[in-house]
Amino acid sequence: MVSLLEFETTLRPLESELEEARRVGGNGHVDSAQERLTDQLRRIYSDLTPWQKVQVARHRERPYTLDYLQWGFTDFVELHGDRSFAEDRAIIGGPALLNGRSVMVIGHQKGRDTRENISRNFGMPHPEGYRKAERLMRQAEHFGMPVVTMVDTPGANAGLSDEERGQAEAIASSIATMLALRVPTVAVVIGEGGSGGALAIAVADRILMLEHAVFTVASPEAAASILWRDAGKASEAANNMRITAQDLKYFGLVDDIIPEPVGGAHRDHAAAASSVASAINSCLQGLSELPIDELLAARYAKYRNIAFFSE
Amino acid sequence: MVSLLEFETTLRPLESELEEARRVGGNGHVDSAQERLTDQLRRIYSDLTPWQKVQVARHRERPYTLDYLQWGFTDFVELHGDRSFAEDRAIIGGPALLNGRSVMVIGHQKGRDTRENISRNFGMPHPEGYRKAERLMRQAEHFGMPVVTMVDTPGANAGLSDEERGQAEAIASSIATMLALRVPTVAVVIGEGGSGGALAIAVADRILMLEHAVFTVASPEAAASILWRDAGKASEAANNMRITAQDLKYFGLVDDIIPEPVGGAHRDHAAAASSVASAINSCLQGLSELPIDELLAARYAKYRNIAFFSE
Amino acid sequence: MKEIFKRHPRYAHAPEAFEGMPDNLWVRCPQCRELLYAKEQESTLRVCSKCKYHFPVSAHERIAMTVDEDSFREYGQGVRAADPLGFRSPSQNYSEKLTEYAQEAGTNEAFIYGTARIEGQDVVIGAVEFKFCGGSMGAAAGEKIARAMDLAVEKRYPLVIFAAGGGARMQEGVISLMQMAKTLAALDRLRDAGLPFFSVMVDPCLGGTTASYAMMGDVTIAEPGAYIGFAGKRVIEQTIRQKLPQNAARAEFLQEHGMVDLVVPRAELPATLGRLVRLFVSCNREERRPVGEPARV
Amino acid sequence: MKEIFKRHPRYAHAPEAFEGMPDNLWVRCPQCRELLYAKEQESTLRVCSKCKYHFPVSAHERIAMTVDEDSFREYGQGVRAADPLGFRSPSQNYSEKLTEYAQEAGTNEAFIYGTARIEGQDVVIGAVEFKFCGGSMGAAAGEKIARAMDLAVEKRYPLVIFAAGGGARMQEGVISLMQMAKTLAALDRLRDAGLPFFSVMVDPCLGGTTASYAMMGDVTIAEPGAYIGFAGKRVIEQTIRQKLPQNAARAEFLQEHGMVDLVVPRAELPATLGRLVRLFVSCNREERRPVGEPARV
Ligand SMILES: [Zn+2]
Ligand SMILES: [Zn+2]
Repeated sequence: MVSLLEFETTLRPLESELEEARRVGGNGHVDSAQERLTDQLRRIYSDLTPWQKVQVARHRERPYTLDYLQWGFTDFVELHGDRSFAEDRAIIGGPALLNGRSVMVIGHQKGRDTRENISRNFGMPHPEGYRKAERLMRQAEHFGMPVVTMVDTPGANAGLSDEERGQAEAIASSIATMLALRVPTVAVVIGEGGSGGALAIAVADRILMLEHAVFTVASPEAAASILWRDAGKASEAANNMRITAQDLKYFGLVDDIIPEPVGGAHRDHAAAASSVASAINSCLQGLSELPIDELLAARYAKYRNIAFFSE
Repeated sequence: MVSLLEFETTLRPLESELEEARRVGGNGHVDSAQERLTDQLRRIYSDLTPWQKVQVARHRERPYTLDYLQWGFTDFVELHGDRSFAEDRAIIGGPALLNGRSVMVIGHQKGRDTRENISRNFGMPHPEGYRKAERLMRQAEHFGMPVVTMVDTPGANAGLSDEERGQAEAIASSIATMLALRVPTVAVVIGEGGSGGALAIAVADRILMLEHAVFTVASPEAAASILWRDAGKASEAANNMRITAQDLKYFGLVDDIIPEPVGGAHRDHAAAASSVASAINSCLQGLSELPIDELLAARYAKYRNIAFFSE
Repeated sequence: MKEIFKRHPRYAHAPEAFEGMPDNLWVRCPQCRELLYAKEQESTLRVCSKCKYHFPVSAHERIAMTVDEDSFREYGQGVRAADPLGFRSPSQNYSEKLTEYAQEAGTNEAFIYGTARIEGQDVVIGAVEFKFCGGSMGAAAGEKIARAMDLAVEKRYPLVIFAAGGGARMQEGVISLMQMAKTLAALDRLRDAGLPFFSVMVDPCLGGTTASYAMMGDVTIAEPGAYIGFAGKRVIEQTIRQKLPQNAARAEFLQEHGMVDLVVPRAELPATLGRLVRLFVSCNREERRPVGEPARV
Repeated sequence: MKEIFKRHPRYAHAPEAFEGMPDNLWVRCPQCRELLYAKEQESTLRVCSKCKYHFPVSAHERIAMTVDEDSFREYGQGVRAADPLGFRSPSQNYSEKLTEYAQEAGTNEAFIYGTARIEGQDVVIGAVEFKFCGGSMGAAAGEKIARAMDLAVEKRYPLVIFAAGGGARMQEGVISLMQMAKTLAALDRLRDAGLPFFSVMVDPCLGGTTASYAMMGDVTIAEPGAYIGFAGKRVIEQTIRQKLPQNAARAEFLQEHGMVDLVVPRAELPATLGRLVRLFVSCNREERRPVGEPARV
């Protein structure tokens, strides 16, 4: 059983019933208990508030980039390092096969436990992480591999040493490089899309978002402390900031929403990965048919025309 | 008066004579004393041993890159930094005008006194120096500016932190970038061309060398300690290693030798800079007439064909 | 106005400077505490004559201080922010706030731009107006920055931008965030056209501003003492759990760390930009790069 | 042989390993001091079964351990060093030394190359022979490395090189130094052709080798424990005036510092290279880059 979030407490009795049915035996009992549980899950997840989505997107059993690579791709070879300062384990990347096609996969990577989280800095990259990403993008371009990115970070790391090594420059350069890549690009927001640190690898020909993923200009906690003057008002901030896949699709900032398994991607990594892989694959099929100059013109127009102003 | 090297001691009485003549007055006396001094200088400098040339090339009053920029170019704007880690003052660079044409000048820079030498690390770059050089080369290429480099280093710095930040990668990448630049390139060895740390910015369409500059695969001291088993045998090593401009011209590794003022470039910075500037200018005039693809093909052939082997 | 600074205590000394004690003959330097004669502030370009502290100046003032007299022609004044999210918080109603910002700043948005001449040479020049919502890059500001780039391409002029502000405007959510991508997309066209971009970063220059177009200048310039970085001082202090040294993430620190080409005092900026324009334009770059070729930014 | 190691005391443990105690049944592991049964050395690919120390192996052995059985066809065996400088020092007469090196190494130069197959896929593969003058890149070795690159371009095969040695061969002066430029010029053509270069760095890999083609692999691979860097251990110790830690500039250190993609034990190398070739070849890159366009290395 996965760990329950606070708004899932109504599942607990149903889980107990299912366990009891399994203990007692009898397929009929098990099936109907399972069905009640699934129904309740479906009910809860069909009506999540933005703040609840934030919690799902941050769920510690949610699939991360490496899980999607394991279940949705084959032959992944992880490449390491920025070739100038360090290996950053908060961003991973390397070539892999997707339906027999070589693609370059680059994604934020959180840790599953405390030790791994420390080594991966909770998925918050340093400048060298973005420089590795940029290196791999250029490599993909050189070899004609499409680039697939997976976005899942609370944000770029914000320490003094990050300033010393040019966090801002690294992010800006990664965005600029990705916008100009002469290969098709697909980004999938799989969890938290946290501000510039997420955008650094998200400016693709197609931006997809998992059903319960979020994308924020600032974390709800930060927004609450600034605009609500109270970091505890994160849920209010989240509900006002239009951070869900559904909101962003409405604003045209996201191209498509990938449905999650009932009860969220963390309840079935394999099924989530299979949906993600097939969504990426169909995007790439479409994008690969375009001549590269048309693709680049369309990408330019997509980003140049993000505009909500009066004149 | 500049400081005298050990093989210049015969100048001392002539210098005294000249001083005396000046004190006493009388143009005839001064002129003839000056003439005797100049004759002696010419005699000494027309027959320097390789080891003596090493000493001239390392003379602490020898003109450095900034001196050539001051006397041979105008409107130099020094640009700084590798955009990822640090500013390295052992390599300087930026655009300047040469005969009304914008060129990108990049060169090793030694310090004139102890304090400056510490800040410039005695002209021994760290990886970030080569990365700055590479950044400026790409900028020059983008804006169609020819690249002019000035080579004058004992070698790249060899500390553990240089290994951590990829000294080898930085040098290799600088060479590879310079070889592929789609603008004309001219390198001038103005002092010491020390091994890979010099080559990093020396692989130009034309390599020029000042008359008394040297270019070594390893410092004479290092070669002596390895091959002669005695670091004190540096002069023997230097005399065997074919490190002078004249030797390298003979082997076709250097395209042209720029004559120095009588008694060496350190005796007249302005005259040395004027010779260097006009040599560079005439190289660039020739190179600019070639279509860029021919230029690149010729550059490729130049380096691909450096070959002394039997078959 | 006050509100912004309450929310951004890292600029705690700024209000005094901004307000300039209008009814008074004297202005106090927030860095060295010297009392400066207010009437002299204009002739000193609002630089403290004692410690060289660079007082904040408005976007219009900056441009006026930099370009040839009366050469600035403003473009795009009609572009104004909308309120795409219908944003409300206890402290504000965004659409009403916008009117306030415009009144305080004297501009319609957080960015102004146009054509001008520097030492007789044509340029497109723009500047972030910090008084307009902290110089943040809402969709209207982002559009104006992108249009400044488009205008430079159209006229084939070099581009100069005074970059400042923290980047994201929270009240416009991810639409604001995406202006980072939008300005970089527009900047790529400028690169394709072989035109130089001189980015002048002034205090404070942060977040979505530095992490997009500001750091991608062909030449990056900073005003002395300007705080320039990805994260604000307070955010870094929270991350590293200690006080930042006074010089951390200031212009000179950034130059030491390889991010900034030049730290140029306000008074020397016209000459420096004039020389740079001459150097980068006189090279008469032929357009060798095929349209659509990847930019090497 | 001994002489080389006297001159390079940083490889002090190597002679024992190289000589392999030919008349003896046992070999001592220089890292953990374990006695290993000599006959098993081949089946363990000369890796210590206790501490996984990777013993040095010859260039021919390396290739044989990596490629499909009997698939290697050597090229360019006739290329031999000349003595351009007529180099003499008290310790050696270079032209005579060359004959000695060839006898000791069993190769005509410090590099061998040819075509082979890895997991059924065609490649050009080469390896530095450390026993030949410390694997240094004289003009003949440089020529052979460049020819390996040319051959890969001609056949349109991926390129694999086992890189080692200190780079410069002092007895050939600047001609040797210039092989750095020569191999990188040849490598640029491989890039233009869109073919991948997998660089496998083995102990020791230094100086002109790392500072030229070895670090420019599209994928850089290192053998566990290999010393890889610009400067040798002794040189660094002289510069920093202290002892280096044991792991400094070893493969794993280099990976931590972002220089190496993969640290791969000898036994896993064929599978890793096989997979990489599949990934980089199956993408069926069209040649989009016009001939002569700059490489972005
Ligand atoms: Zn003051
Ligand atoms: Zn062992």
